Amino acid sequence: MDYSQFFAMKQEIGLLVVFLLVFLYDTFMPKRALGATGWVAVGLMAIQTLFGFCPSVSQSADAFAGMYETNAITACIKNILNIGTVIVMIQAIRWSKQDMVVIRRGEFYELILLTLFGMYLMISARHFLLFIIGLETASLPVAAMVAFDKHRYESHEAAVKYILTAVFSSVILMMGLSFVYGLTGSLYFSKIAGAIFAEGTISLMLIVAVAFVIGGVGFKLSLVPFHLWTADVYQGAPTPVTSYLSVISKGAGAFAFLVILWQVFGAVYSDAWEWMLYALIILTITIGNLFAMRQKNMKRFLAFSSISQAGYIMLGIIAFRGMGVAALMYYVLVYIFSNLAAFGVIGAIENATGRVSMDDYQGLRKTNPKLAFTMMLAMFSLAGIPPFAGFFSKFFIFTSAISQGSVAIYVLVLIALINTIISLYYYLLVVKAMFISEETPVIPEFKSACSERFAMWICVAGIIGLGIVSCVYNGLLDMVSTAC
Amino acid sequence: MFSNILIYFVVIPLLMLGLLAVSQNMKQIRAVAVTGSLALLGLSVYLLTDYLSLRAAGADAPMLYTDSWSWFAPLNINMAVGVDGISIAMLILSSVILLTGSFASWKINPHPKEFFLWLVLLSTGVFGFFISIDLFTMFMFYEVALIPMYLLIGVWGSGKKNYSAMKLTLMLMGGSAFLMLGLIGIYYNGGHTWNIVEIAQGNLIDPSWQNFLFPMTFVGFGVLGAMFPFHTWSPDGHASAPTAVSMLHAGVLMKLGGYGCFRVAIYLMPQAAEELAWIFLILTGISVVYGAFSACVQTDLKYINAYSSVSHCGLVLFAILMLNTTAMTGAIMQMLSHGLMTALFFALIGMIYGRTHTRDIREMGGLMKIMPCLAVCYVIAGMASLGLPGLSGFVAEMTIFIGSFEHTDTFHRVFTILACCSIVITAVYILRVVGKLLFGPVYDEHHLSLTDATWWERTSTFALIVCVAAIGCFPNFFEELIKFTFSPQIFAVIGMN
Amino acid sequence: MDFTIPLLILAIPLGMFLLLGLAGMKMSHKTAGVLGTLGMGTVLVLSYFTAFQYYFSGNPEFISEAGQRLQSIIFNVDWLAFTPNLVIRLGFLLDPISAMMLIVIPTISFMVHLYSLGYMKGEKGFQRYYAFLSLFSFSMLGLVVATNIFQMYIFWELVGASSYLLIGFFYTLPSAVSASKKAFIVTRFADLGFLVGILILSFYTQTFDFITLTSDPGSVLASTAGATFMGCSVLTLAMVLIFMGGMGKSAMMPLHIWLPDAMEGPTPVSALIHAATMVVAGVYLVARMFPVYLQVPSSLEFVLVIGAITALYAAVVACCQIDIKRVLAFSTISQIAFMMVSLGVARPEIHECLGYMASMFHLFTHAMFKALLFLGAGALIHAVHSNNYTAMGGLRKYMPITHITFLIGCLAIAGIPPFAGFFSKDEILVAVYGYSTFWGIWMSCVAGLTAFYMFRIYYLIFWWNEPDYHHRPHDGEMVMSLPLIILAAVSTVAGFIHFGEFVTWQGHEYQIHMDYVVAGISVAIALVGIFFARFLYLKENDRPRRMADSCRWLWTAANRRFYWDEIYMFITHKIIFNGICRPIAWFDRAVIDGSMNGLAIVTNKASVAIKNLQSGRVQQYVLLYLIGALLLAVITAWCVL
Amino acid sequence: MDITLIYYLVPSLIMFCCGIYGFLTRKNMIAMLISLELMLNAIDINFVVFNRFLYPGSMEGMFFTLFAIAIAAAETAIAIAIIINIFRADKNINVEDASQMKN
Repeated sequence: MDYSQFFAMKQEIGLLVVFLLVFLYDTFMPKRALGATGWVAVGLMAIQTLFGFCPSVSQSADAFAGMYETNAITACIKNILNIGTVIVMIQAIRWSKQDMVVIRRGEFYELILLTLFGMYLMISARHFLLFIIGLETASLPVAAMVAFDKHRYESHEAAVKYILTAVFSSVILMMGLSFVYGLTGSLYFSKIAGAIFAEGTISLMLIVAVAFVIGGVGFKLSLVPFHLWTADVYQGAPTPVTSYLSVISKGAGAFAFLVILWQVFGAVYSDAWEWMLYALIILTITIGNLFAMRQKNMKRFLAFSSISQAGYIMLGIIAFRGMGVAALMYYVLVYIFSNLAAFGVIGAIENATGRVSMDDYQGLRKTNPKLAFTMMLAMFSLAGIPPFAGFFSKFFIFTSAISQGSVAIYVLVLIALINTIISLYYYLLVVKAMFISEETPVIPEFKSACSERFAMWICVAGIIGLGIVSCVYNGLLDMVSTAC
Repeated sequence: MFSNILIYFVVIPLLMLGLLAVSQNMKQIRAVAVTGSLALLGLSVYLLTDYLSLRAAGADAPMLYTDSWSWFAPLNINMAVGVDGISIAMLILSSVILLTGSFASWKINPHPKEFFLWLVLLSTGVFGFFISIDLFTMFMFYEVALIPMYLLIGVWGSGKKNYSAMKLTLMLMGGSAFLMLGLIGIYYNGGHTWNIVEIAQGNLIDPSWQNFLFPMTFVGFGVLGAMFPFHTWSPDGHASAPTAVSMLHAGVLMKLGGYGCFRVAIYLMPQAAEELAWIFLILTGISVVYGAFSACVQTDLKYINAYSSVSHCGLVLFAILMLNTTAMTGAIMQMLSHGLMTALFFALIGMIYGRTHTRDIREMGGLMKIMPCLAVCYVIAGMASLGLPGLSGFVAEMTIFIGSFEHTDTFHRVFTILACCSIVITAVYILRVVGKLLFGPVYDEHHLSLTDATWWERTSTFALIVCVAAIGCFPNFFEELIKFTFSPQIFAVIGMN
Repeated sequence: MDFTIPLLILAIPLGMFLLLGLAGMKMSHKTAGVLGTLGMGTVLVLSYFTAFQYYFSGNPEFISEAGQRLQSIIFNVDWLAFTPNLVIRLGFLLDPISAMMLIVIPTISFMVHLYSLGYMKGEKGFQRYYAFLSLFSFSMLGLVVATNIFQMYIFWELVGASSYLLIGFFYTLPSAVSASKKAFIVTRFADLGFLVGILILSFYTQTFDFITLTSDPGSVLASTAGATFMGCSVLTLAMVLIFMGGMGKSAMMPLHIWLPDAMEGPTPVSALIHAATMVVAGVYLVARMFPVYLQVPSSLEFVLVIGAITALYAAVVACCQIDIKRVLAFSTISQIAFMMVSLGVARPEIHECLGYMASMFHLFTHAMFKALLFLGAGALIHAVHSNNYTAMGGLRKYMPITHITFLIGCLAIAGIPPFAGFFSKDEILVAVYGYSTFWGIWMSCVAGLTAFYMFRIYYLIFWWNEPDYHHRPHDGEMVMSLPLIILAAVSTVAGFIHFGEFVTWQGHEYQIHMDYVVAGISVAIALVGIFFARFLYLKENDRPRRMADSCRWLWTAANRRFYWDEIYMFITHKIIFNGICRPIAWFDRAVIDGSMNGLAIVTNKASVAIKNLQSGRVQQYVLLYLIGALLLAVITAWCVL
Repeated sequence: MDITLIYYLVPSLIMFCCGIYGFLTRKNMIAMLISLELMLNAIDINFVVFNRFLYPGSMEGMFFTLFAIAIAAAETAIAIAIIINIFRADKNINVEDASQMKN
């Protein structure tokens, strides 16, 4: 075996190094130095992020007889996830200093890095075995992370719900894969695609397989009706975990979904899964919105909001081709910043006062104007209001979807657009509570931790800058179109 | 980039935003607001004179001062600017109303700083919209202008402001949902460009697609233009909004609707406009009469004015749909005229409300005796609204009627006559208000101690009155301004007569 | 002719309006009044000069070598161009009728300015009053010198607005406010017709210009031949609609209801606007467009019928009013109807359009004596502080000047020679008899009624029985009496003007011939009316009451103006307000807005309805997951396979 | 009698359905885990059988099965840990009771 092919996996190796360093630091450093674990992890991860931007990283390469593939696109999506992870880790620093958490602080960072590693594999896998390994690596540690707040019952309940549904969904996914294997005799994406293409006709078994695979991966993306775990888990999990789940694992899932659907089942797009996806998108956006309308718990609220956002991300999958991929990546990037800004505020308030209900946010402007402002920017960005980045990402994802040109896609986009009205409604509810409500503020004035503010500044900069500074999207689109 | 004069229409508001953000007290805030809006007004007036001299010197491009800076190059999105006479008229309107609005909110309370921040953000959107000739930036600025509305009404409004603010925002966003689809459709079916001039000159959109995209964009902008049956945000929204916001919203923002309908829906898709105009003619014709009738029985001053706006803005869209030069010229005039006089109305209503703390005409009376200056201004505004010659409403309405009647189709003519009826109904509700509110005996003894207008209020109202009268007395000036937009060459290019 | 003086004629009142309107508050009453009056005096001189130039200078601009008076445009500037052809121009047209109006309007206006110095002394808003008077004078002058129909429409609206402002001058009185509102809205409604008429006419003729329209109507109107709009011939439709505008301004039935109420304004205003000048704008309009009307005889028939009915109706109502200003108002309506009838019967083949000349003649004389009567009534009201004749009686002893001048006015309107009204009315009757005997007799009866109701109030005011006066009534001060005397003098001699020399259709000189039969009949009828009035009202007695009792229903109906106001109330309040506006407002809130709110409610309901999907039980989650995946597969399979 | 593909697939399918049934109906979380194992094993059988009968040339299915077994073990380990956690907190591992967060 040629071990040099490991060098194709530059980012994975980098991440493993980071993981090992954090692990060693956590294990062997004296106790007084452990206070800096979080910052060490953040620093190392930041280096890893920067490393991802080295030109050599984005060179195309494959390894293990094509089971693993890296190219500019995968490198880029991994970079996007890195950025998000850094922000999540910064946000987690304050939380990880809590008494109940502090003894297991190191583990948290290690688990995050591990799941990220799994996501790397999901993204780069071109063989279902590697994909499953990546998927499980990405989702099993999350269960432990969800259960991290041992002192809160919700955390346990969320973990149970998560692990049971996660395992069930991977069972469904693997069942689907076994059908695929039975039909095509291979687990390589390219070979499966070739076999399906060669087959020409479509069989019931293939349809079931496709549905199961969509279900299995859709679980990660929390597409309706595979989304039901989302709200409970988001609510129960510690806030940094929730934010991690809502952006990073969703982003990775979305990209993996795109790769699988197009590279494996591309041949049966219009036969098998185009309409499935249409139905899922409509359901996801609508049901996510309808549930989000009523939520009072901010984390649960953002859970449903993230469900409907996943629906918009899916529009990028339908578009596929250069524009769709770029729009999807851009959407994920913007979504990371917007959602993390929101979670940053939620986390800051939760850490300071323990309150997560929207009713408690009444009059936040009076006591904590900066937090309220950040939250408002996040909400506007999520709702797609210019000049914030969310507007651009929504616009581009719709534009890329419509590039397909069929009447059905116009209808689909129209439904999605009408749903933005509902989503605007509930995002504005938050703004209303913070800015307009005249009740006495519940949350007293407090100073958020330096780490929290730092993370929020990054997010605000992203929200404002990512859209107006066009080079981000232009660069993505250029990169995608040269890579494709 | 900064060598183009137009970009300053966005730069100045942005500067104002920055300065407002660092200003410490009311004095500085006012100074920034007034200086900034004066600068904008000066800029737009300069632009006007310069534009006219350029035209006189023989510049014959449809848009002048055009410039384009690449933004999202792969999607062919540019920050493209350019103006013709209509845009300039709208720019002047916006800056006048921003200025007078600043004066009208001289004593805004609470949070003056934030109020002006949002107000200026809103006007950034407005100015940006009017200078853009790129559909994407146009749409972006359009939405920038919409959202501050929510907070402005929600925080500084009155009455059932939560409900109104939410309704207004959601309905307008609903409109922009259709609009966004329409614009993206135009991009794909109009030669993969967002540039209005290019699309219009090439008439690039396939007719069968036009039939689909025209209603999308027209309805999208029509919601903001208060087209029946999508007008219901207007009464509630205006009733709840603070003075300056009502002024800007009715005076300028609703014009975005009319302007957009013209600039996007009709300019780019003339064939569909010809084919489908009748549907929207019915709707806007209904708007005109229906709004006027509704206004007759309202008791809240702002509701009366909001319904009157429905009627007047309906006339704008109505005229645009007639697809001929005269009617469209009238539509532009009506936009200006309505913008100014409705801003005047809302300013006065705000001032009266600030004193009497009621807007119910049944609870007021004889204000002419108490606050003669405001009352006289109100009468003038009313006269402008009901189309008294010498004030702006008359020239606009007459141009519209004459232009609409040029259409030889009986259907169009019957609707024109129907629209003409609005002048009578307008007279009814205006005189009803004037009679109840200003004339007659003083209704409430407590009102006797109220004071007349202060200097900033006078500045605000007089400036608007001067503009209203100027348009009303010297309408020919418009012909010069608008001539080129509707010149035969352009109409030939976009397929209109 | 140089344009300076005509321009000044328009500019001075406008400038005065702006001056008094903006700076009036800073002036004393006296300054404002004197300024206004002086301004009007200047206008008076200038317009007399202009009219003199027009009629007597022999300038080829104004009169052809054949002696035909020409239409001459002094200046004409583009104001608003709709299309290359349809341009609103603001200009100054001199022709026989506008020159005549240039005499009438400044004369009356100046008299009223002068008179008001005394009448309005000490009123709050004195400066405003003079500002409005100036505005009105400006608008009215602009109307009569209009070179095109749209200029006329512009000033038409402006006189409406100034009339609104002046009627509502006492704005604290609810009756004045509602009267002004009514006046504006009713005339506005009529103007709608005018406007639509203009739209139709201008579309087919592609011009607004009076000269183009009237100099050769046959060819200009050729394009309308056979054209129909919604089933009517467009030309008839247009002319009737334009006449509708005139009906509104000139208070023809059924749009007359605003004029009696307009008497709520200050009396000098009634004299100026609602007797002498503005209300004849309708007549003036028809006269202006007369050549076009001639192309559509049916529309002239319409004018005739409306005029005749109005004349009789107003005369009957005038007999039963208590308020002397109302009597005068109905008398005005009736007299204007005379002018309309006269225009309606004017045909080239009947005495070379005698009706046209007669109508203008009557307009002229009527302006003088009706202004006189109103100003006289003003003096009376000023003296006894009441509008009702019941508060008057025997005033001849206290107010000799008023008495004499009022009597002259009454004789003039009754058509007794040698007073002005006799001549003009006689011409009208000649014209009407020339057209149709039926309408001739009809109008003669109306003339008799005129004499009766005028002398009815004359006797009731100056004779009858003397009530208890709190203060001894007396004549007004000099500024009030002077206009009365001047106008009385004019009313006495104006009939002897050879009107046919100056104002005729097409400007050819026309020699007035007295038709002694007609004159005799009308004088006789008038005398009968006068003596009947004398018989009833000279001294206090119960004959009037008994007469009224004998046909009570008629008397009540006439007193209530044949219930026109009630009918209008019913239409506007019950039908339009409650039947249209309220339902629409309700519909808007309940249905349109309701459906928007409904969308929100439905969304909310849906949100609540599906909340149990998220039951919190993990096994249900998984079940739904499974069902979802299987459904996807099954539905796709069913569709694809 | 030949033992063909179907003789393996049917039991595997039955196992899978039993697993689903058990997962959906058992209230004890441990029992649910066992059901999950059943399903996983059914998948393993599928892979092995497909490899053995249809594509004997390569060993992809076999490898996948090996990995799947390992993954199943990891899953079970984590799940058990969490269940122990919840037992500590609540003294109860009835899945019906873990439904406080809803709607």
